[in-house]
Amino acid sequence: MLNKQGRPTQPSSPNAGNSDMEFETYTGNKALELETPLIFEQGVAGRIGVDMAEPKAVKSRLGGIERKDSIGLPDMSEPQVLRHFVRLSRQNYSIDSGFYPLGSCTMKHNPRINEKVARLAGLGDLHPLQPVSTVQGALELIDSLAHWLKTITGMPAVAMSPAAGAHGELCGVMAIRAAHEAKGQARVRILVPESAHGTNPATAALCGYKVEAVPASKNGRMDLDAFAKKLGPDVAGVMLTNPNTCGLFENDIKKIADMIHEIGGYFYCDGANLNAILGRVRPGDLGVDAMHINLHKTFSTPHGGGGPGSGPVVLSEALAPYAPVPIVTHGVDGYDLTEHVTGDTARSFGRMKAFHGQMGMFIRALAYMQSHGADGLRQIAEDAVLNANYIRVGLQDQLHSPFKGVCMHEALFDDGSLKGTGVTTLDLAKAMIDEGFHPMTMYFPLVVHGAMLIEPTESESRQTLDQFIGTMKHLLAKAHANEEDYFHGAPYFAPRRRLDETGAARNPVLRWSPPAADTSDVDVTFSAAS
Amino acid sequence: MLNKQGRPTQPSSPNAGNSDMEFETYTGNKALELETPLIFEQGVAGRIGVDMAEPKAVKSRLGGIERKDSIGLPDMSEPQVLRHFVRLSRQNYSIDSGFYPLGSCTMKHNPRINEKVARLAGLGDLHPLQPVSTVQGALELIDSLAHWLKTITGMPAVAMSPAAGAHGELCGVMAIRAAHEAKGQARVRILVPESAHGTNPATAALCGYKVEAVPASKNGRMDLDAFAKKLGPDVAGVMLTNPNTCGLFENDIKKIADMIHEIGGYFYCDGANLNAILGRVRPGDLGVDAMHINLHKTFSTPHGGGGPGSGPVVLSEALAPYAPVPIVTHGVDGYDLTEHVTGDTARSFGRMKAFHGQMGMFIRALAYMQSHGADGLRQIAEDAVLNANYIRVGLQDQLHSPFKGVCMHEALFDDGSLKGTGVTTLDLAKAMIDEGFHPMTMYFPLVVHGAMLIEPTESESRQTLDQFIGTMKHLLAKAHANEEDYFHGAPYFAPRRRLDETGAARNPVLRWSPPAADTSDVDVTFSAAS
Amino acid sequence: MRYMPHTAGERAEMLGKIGVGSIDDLFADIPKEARLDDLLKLPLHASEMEVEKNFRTLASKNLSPYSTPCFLGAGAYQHHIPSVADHIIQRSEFLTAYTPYQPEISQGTLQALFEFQTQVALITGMEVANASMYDGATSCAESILMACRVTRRKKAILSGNLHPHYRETARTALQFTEFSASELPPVVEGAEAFDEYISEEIACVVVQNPDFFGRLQDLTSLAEKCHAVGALLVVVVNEVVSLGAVMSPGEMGADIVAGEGQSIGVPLSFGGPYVGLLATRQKFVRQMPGRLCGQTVDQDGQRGFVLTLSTREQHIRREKATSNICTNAGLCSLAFTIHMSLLGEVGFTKLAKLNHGEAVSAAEALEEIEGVEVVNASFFNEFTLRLPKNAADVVEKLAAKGVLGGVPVSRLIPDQPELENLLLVAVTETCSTADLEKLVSSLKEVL
Amino acid sequence: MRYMPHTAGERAEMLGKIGVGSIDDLFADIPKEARLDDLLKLPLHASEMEVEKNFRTLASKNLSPYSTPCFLGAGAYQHHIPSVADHIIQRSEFLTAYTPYQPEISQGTLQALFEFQTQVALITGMEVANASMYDGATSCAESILMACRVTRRKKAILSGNLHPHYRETARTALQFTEFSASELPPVVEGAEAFDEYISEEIACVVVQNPDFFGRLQDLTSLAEKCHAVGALLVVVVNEVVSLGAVMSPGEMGADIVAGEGQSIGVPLSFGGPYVGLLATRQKFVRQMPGRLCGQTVDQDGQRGFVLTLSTREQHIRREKATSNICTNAGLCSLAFTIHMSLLGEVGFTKLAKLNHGEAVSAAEALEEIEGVEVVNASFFNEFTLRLPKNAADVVEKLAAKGVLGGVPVSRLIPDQPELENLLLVAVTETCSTADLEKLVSSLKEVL
Ligand SMILES: Cc1ncc(COP(=O)(O)O)c(C=O)c1O
Ligand SMILES: Cc1ncc(COP(=O)(O)O)c(C=O)c1O
Repeated sequence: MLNKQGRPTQPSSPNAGNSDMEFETYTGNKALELETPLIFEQGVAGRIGVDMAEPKAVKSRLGGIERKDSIGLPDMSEPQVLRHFVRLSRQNYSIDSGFYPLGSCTMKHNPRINEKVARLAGLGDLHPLQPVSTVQGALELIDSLAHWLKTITGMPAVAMSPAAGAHGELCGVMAIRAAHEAKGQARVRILVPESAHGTNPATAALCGYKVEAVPASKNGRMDLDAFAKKLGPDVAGVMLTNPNTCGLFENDIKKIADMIHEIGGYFYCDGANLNAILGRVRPGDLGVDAMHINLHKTFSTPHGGGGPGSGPVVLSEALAPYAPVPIVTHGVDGYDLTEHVTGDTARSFGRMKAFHGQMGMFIRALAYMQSHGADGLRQIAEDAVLNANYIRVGLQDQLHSPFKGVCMHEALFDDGSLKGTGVTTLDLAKAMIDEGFHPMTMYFPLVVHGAMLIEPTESESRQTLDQFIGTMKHLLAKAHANEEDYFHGAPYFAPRRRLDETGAARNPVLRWSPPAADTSDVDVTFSAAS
Repeated sequence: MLNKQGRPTQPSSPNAGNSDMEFETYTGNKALELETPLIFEQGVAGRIGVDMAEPKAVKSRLGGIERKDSIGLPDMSEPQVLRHFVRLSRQNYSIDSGFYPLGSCTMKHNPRINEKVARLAGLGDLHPLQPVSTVQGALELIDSLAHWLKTITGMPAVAMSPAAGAHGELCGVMAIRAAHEAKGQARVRILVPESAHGTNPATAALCGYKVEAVPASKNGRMDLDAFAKKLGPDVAGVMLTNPNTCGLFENDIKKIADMIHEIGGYFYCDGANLNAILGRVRPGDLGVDAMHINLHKTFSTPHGGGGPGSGPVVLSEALAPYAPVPIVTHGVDGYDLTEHVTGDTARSFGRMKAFHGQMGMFIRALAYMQSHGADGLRQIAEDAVLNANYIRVGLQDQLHSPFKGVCMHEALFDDGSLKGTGVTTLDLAKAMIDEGFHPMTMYFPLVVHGAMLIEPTESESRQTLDQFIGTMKHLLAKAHANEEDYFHGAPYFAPRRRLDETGAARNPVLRWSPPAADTSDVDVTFSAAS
Repeated sequence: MRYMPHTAGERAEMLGKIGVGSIDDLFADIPKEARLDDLLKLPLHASEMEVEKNFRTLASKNLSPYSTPCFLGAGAYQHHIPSVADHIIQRSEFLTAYTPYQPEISQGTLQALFEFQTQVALITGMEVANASMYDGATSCAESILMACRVTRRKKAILSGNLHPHYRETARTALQFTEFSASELPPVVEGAEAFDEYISEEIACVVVQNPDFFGRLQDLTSLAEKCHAVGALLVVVVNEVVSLGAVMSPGEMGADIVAGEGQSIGVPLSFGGPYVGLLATRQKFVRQMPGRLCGQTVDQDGQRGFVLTLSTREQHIRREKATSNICTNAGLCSLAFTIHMSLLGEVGFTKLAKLNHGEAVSAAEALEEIEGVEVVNASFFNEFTLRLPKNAADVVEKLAAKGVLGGVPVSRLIPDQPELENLLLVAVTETCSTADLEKLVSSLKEVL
Repeated sequence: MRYMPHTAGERAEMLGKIGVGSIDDLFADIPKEARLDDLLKLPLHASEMEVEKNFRTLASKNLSPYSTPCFLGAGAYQHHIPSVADHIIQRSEFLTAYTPYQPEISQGTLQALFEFQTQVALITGMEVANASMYDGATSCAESILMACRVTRRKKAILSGNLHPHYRETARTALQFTEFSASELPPVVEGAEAFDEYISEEIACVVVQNPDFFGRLQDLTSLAEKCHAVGALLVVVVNEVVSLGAVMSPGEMGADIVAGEGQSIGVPLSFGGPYVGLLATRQKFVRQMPGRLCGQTVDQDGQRGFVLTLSTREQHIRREKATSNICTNAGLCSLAFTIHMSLLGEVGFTKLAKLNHGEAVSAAEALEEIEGVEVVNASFFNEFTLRLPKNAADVVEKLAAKGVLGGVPVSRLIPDQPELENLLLVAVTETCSTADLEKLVSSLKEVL
């Protein structure tokens, strides 16, 4: 609904507008919007934030390389540090505070019970190199998560160690290359749709492959004919995202699988969008040879402002032998770990990181799966797709869809309907910020102009979707009412207005330096604060 | 420092000020400032936020009073509830986010380790009626907290069960009355300084005493002559706060103790301000007979938006026999609990609440004490007093102090320096809100006009104090520059402008009622939100 | 010390600005002879690591009911607390905020209080509720004082089956006032004889439902009898989950409801802090103790909330206040509100059914045991067993087997031979089938 | 299901609005033959209470290093994590935020990243650092690829005393690229012979300090040798606490530092998630992998932070990107930043001294044992013991006694008889005197 009273949500004043100075605050704070300087601007030498015992007086055995000069870290007390980071946190948007419809990112509810169990003594505090006899519960946990993942995807094997989706891609494509090499084949090309996420081509390149882009068809799927034309004996495989980054299910996927298998290639499926099909279809039934699963998307391990994630990779019989170590096995007296490339793992392509994988994420993902169960997992897919289509239909008269018909978990629009308004996809996004929404994914996928990719996820209520749709309609009407200046100025209420990203890249200031050395134009208004 | 660029901290716009509508948002949200309706406006019948097993099908043994009609609670999912309360929390100020100089409240740093240990299995989950053989650690904990409290105050006994300061006052004054009655004396009056906190007279009244107010002297202490005049054989005791609510140490305190003892009365000391004297002087050495300790002030158990607290009461030999049950004792095989008034506790005046006291607060307070130790406790008093005097001196040219000279843990000013500006203590406080500070305690104590009671506590850094002083100077200059309209309109940036408290009291709406029934003027703009 | 920011250098500079030579000059008002020169005889400051170790050691000396079958109740109940509730109450803005006296920057706490008051009013079937009291026992005592003020009468009648701690707390609170209470004796079987006591002198009758022994009763006629003589009926509820399954006190005619809210969102924590509920009729609101949150609008016409009707309270009314309470159970009431929001109508009523179902099947299993008898005909999730032996001894023996089997009535009502074999057994959703089997088998062994 | 808000009624209404008859219509694109009609063969949804129980059961099957003497290291170290760090990373706004691509509402994450980058640059003695990699091993592998890009050369030299997992990770990462690495054999005593390998073909030499066996070395001359032939020196640090006590890699001439940051703020968590550090010289920044946060100003001229130089990254550069990394170790880097902020200069250097002191006295106590020898002359908080018996067997026997006595070298470098009796022993501030005594006595018993 519209704010009936037509109240200004800007601060009004006895004599509003007649002077900016009216509203200046001395501190630069605005009530609950509190600034905090860099820690390096807050330290006072000699303060301490951690008490500890006095070091024993021993004869140094540091081999004569004792540190002589000081490091330059600021000294702060515990309350200062706590307040600093609490203030910083308040400058962030989050899924806990609002709707976060970032297409392809699956920003869904992060249950707190998962955080709690990840911190249980006996789980969160285990050392990775304890004797296996002392970590049977941990190995059982990994094994049972593997079972859930294999059952959900219908695949026979899974490599648990990859640290994120892109790392999982590396794992899958390395397995593909290892398999070809085992057959003595040196294939050089990998086919990747234009709509693919940047990690796909980047991964293929890291495996020494030449990347060939396959265009999209008018209906937003991979162009089959173009694909067929590019196939050949030197093609190692295809990396296809399904549902794809246009939010559409690749309905020819089985044919695609057959075609790539026919020429002896492998089918890598980017599983970032697995959320849309949980319990409705298993990639294993579609001819997939390898697929990473972003536990931090589909299985809700918190994104943490950029990570950490976890990207287990399910593998077909053909690729399973090449999986990286370590591997959890069932030994005679309980679970065991194979940590080296020998014997049964002789064909393994190697090791992807130190230790056994992202255990902290495994715990959360398994708790999430147990909470949902077979019934809940299927409901996830259904509600995620239901919500996306609800938005698609709710906005179809205002926003232009490049591709018609039903979508899966995310609704894709282009900027066609903004033509002539002087308002861009970016402008619209910045205005959404003031309305209390996180913007949708923008300008991705690259195959549509000014893309807006909206993924609501199953976590959101109908009321939230209705408010979002209403807001978008309101803003689009505003855009068509020649209020483009409003959009160019947005956001107005965020902790910062639009930032100079060009300047940041032209003259990169990537760290704080002592004022003397610091040449950049820094606002030190608040350096006395908190 | 002053915001050099002279930047408006209000949102500026391409054509600022020429229209309020410019800045209206559709949702009523302002970027990170997110509204959330009442839960009762968000529920949809049939949603669930807690999964549980299916109830067993049994023959009801509810004695024929099964609930028939529905309750009217809203149904919500877990993510909705989480987001609702996260949004609400963001509308609060807190000690973690900024300076909270509330005189008499001792808003200091609340360490997180205290929260952690309070939740340890084996502490936070104990049932109060487990056999004592299964809670030896809990009883040891209470006993050791008692030891710290007695050592710090120099008193021989302590009653642990009172739930807060006022409850502790009740405990102390009841002990006083019980002691008098044991002597067959029916004394009827209790003397309380005018500057006392409201709980003091209210407590005395609950014990059936007539309260007589003693005026303050010109130097902010209790007027000794007036006190002497009121003394008599029917006086049960005096309730004196020390350091007092003007932030001053009652330097005649020993004389006062002697005078009250002379007439056979007892000395109740309100210990709310104990923070100022930790390790510097022990109330037991000043003639005190009873004193409550607000663990949620001096020993930093979080105030929690209003509670819970804990108010153990230290007692002199004279009053100790009248202490309430339960009492932790040292039995033959370990610790024991005396829960009833019998035998050794025959003279106990009774029981103040169910079970044994605020264990959750005991844990936090003891952790806080152990973290500080004897050295840290004394440092608390010294830094708290240092900070208060730093503010007193820092503002002495701008704000009028009713009483001259050194203060203890809090600096008291009156509104003398605001005379003629049209700006009141309240106006000044509301302007501080926009600057990112929580206002000081206002209009208390009652003995000075337009009181401003500023208690910085030992937790605050010098930078924070300097920023606070600078801000106050800036605002006072503004007040003297005839900008009273600005002050009357403040706050401008808070989640709400000034609220109509008169209206709230005249037509009390103390609960949500279904819209039909709801006659009050409610803004339902956001009832579709989140 | 990690909690205090000043360095020695800063302290010296600040003393200089203040214009004194040393920190001692700031403590000059303290009588010389009382000043402490040396440190207190206590340990020196400890690192976080040491402190955590100390408390782990203390915890290890207790038997955690979480990790062992637990059937303890008698006014404090083990329930599962959703992780969201504990997470939210640890949010800085809730945990470390003061009482919301500055409403412009306290709407979070205030709106939550308004929601709490509404939830309490709804489940108790009353018109209004306050923002919390210390606990159920103090809420009960305050209710009696309130009833006396409302009726301008001086005498209260306390049911013999009111929780003993509540009776003692009321007795203690009343002893020095102009008011008094006559206490009926406990009645394990059969009805209490209130009638003879109910008269025009009576301010209120205080009765608990379910009562101390777990029994449920329809209080409608008792309410009518009270009202007939102008007295109020005060109903005490210390297992609020029961309100999801049984008629609310309001429905039965209660004028004041005093409750213990611990079961919803608040950990057992060895007995505190808990959250006292107090609900009543709108017309009595000005005689209510404790804080009240009310709805209003701000300068821009936006809905907002404030603490209101404070002319009842000590900081305004001083000795004439309705109570001396100041700090209450704020954060516990927030935990209650969050847990109750998660439950909602569906969850709260289901939780109640679940508890009753578990309790009934437990009662059936225990009745099977030779010589064991369930005393009360009706109950919610707690009932009284008559054992062939001294209940306190039995409980000790069970504890030795790692079972917290119940609360012996004698722990709360000592020195009454006829009650010595009675055991209170509470069964909530946290008790598994295995827990029950362990109780049954252990009980058989020790009897 | 508690996590999903829709009711059956809402679902039906929404389908109506969408204009389809049933949910199945929205999945029509799935090939018929592949559609699942039945539920997956997995358990049904579980309550929070059940889930918590399940994980407590799993946890009970492990031996928690927290509750037992633990001397395990070898790339992951037990340190005390201040409660503030774990509290802050659980703040909704940090925990549940995405990568800060919208800087106006992500300044919290961005400023913290800028502080992280600065802290890492300072402790490593380098000019710039990125916003984190997955872990130390992947950071090491990325450093080699980066060195090859910077030098336009194809060959790297890996020290034999580089952590075996790091070597294997690098080997794996390089195997399908145009680059390669020659690996030197482990050298338990004496210096490694790098000279013969260093030539104009070499892109970089990769060396760890302290090395896998715990030994510390001055790398200055090695750096000079590398620079003399236009090669880079990559220094790996997997116990960052050591940087509080010893010369920084930068001081010794390192060009790239690849580190594991777990020791600061990140729990052991059975090996992950951890936080990879990557620092280098400003001039190499455009060849760096991973995200970078930079300082800028907003439209009003206020300082602010943004992700920058993204033309290096996959989402812009695709197959030409410096790396394929996207999601990194965000929250772990925040924990690192908080813990490091609490430590500061005073605390970080003191913590390092404390660790070294504990380790030295432990070494002295262990050397006393008949037949036990400390192999390496220099070390920080971890050293290698030569035992008279197979180290893996000894460790098992110690575990049986409830002591996690160390990591047998053979666990990471198998099938090398001459290494079979070597045991890595790490000693941090978490090891008490009692812990050490228990290790010494137990070791005596099992040897
Ligand atoms: C379609 C797609 N593929 C791959 C990735 C990379 O996954 P990660 O960020 O976990 O490395 C993403 C993540 O944004 C994605 O959306
Ligand atoms: C001087 C003084 N006395 C007594 C009290 C009452 O303490 P409590 O709020 O813990 O009941 C307070 C608290 O504000 C106070 O400041």
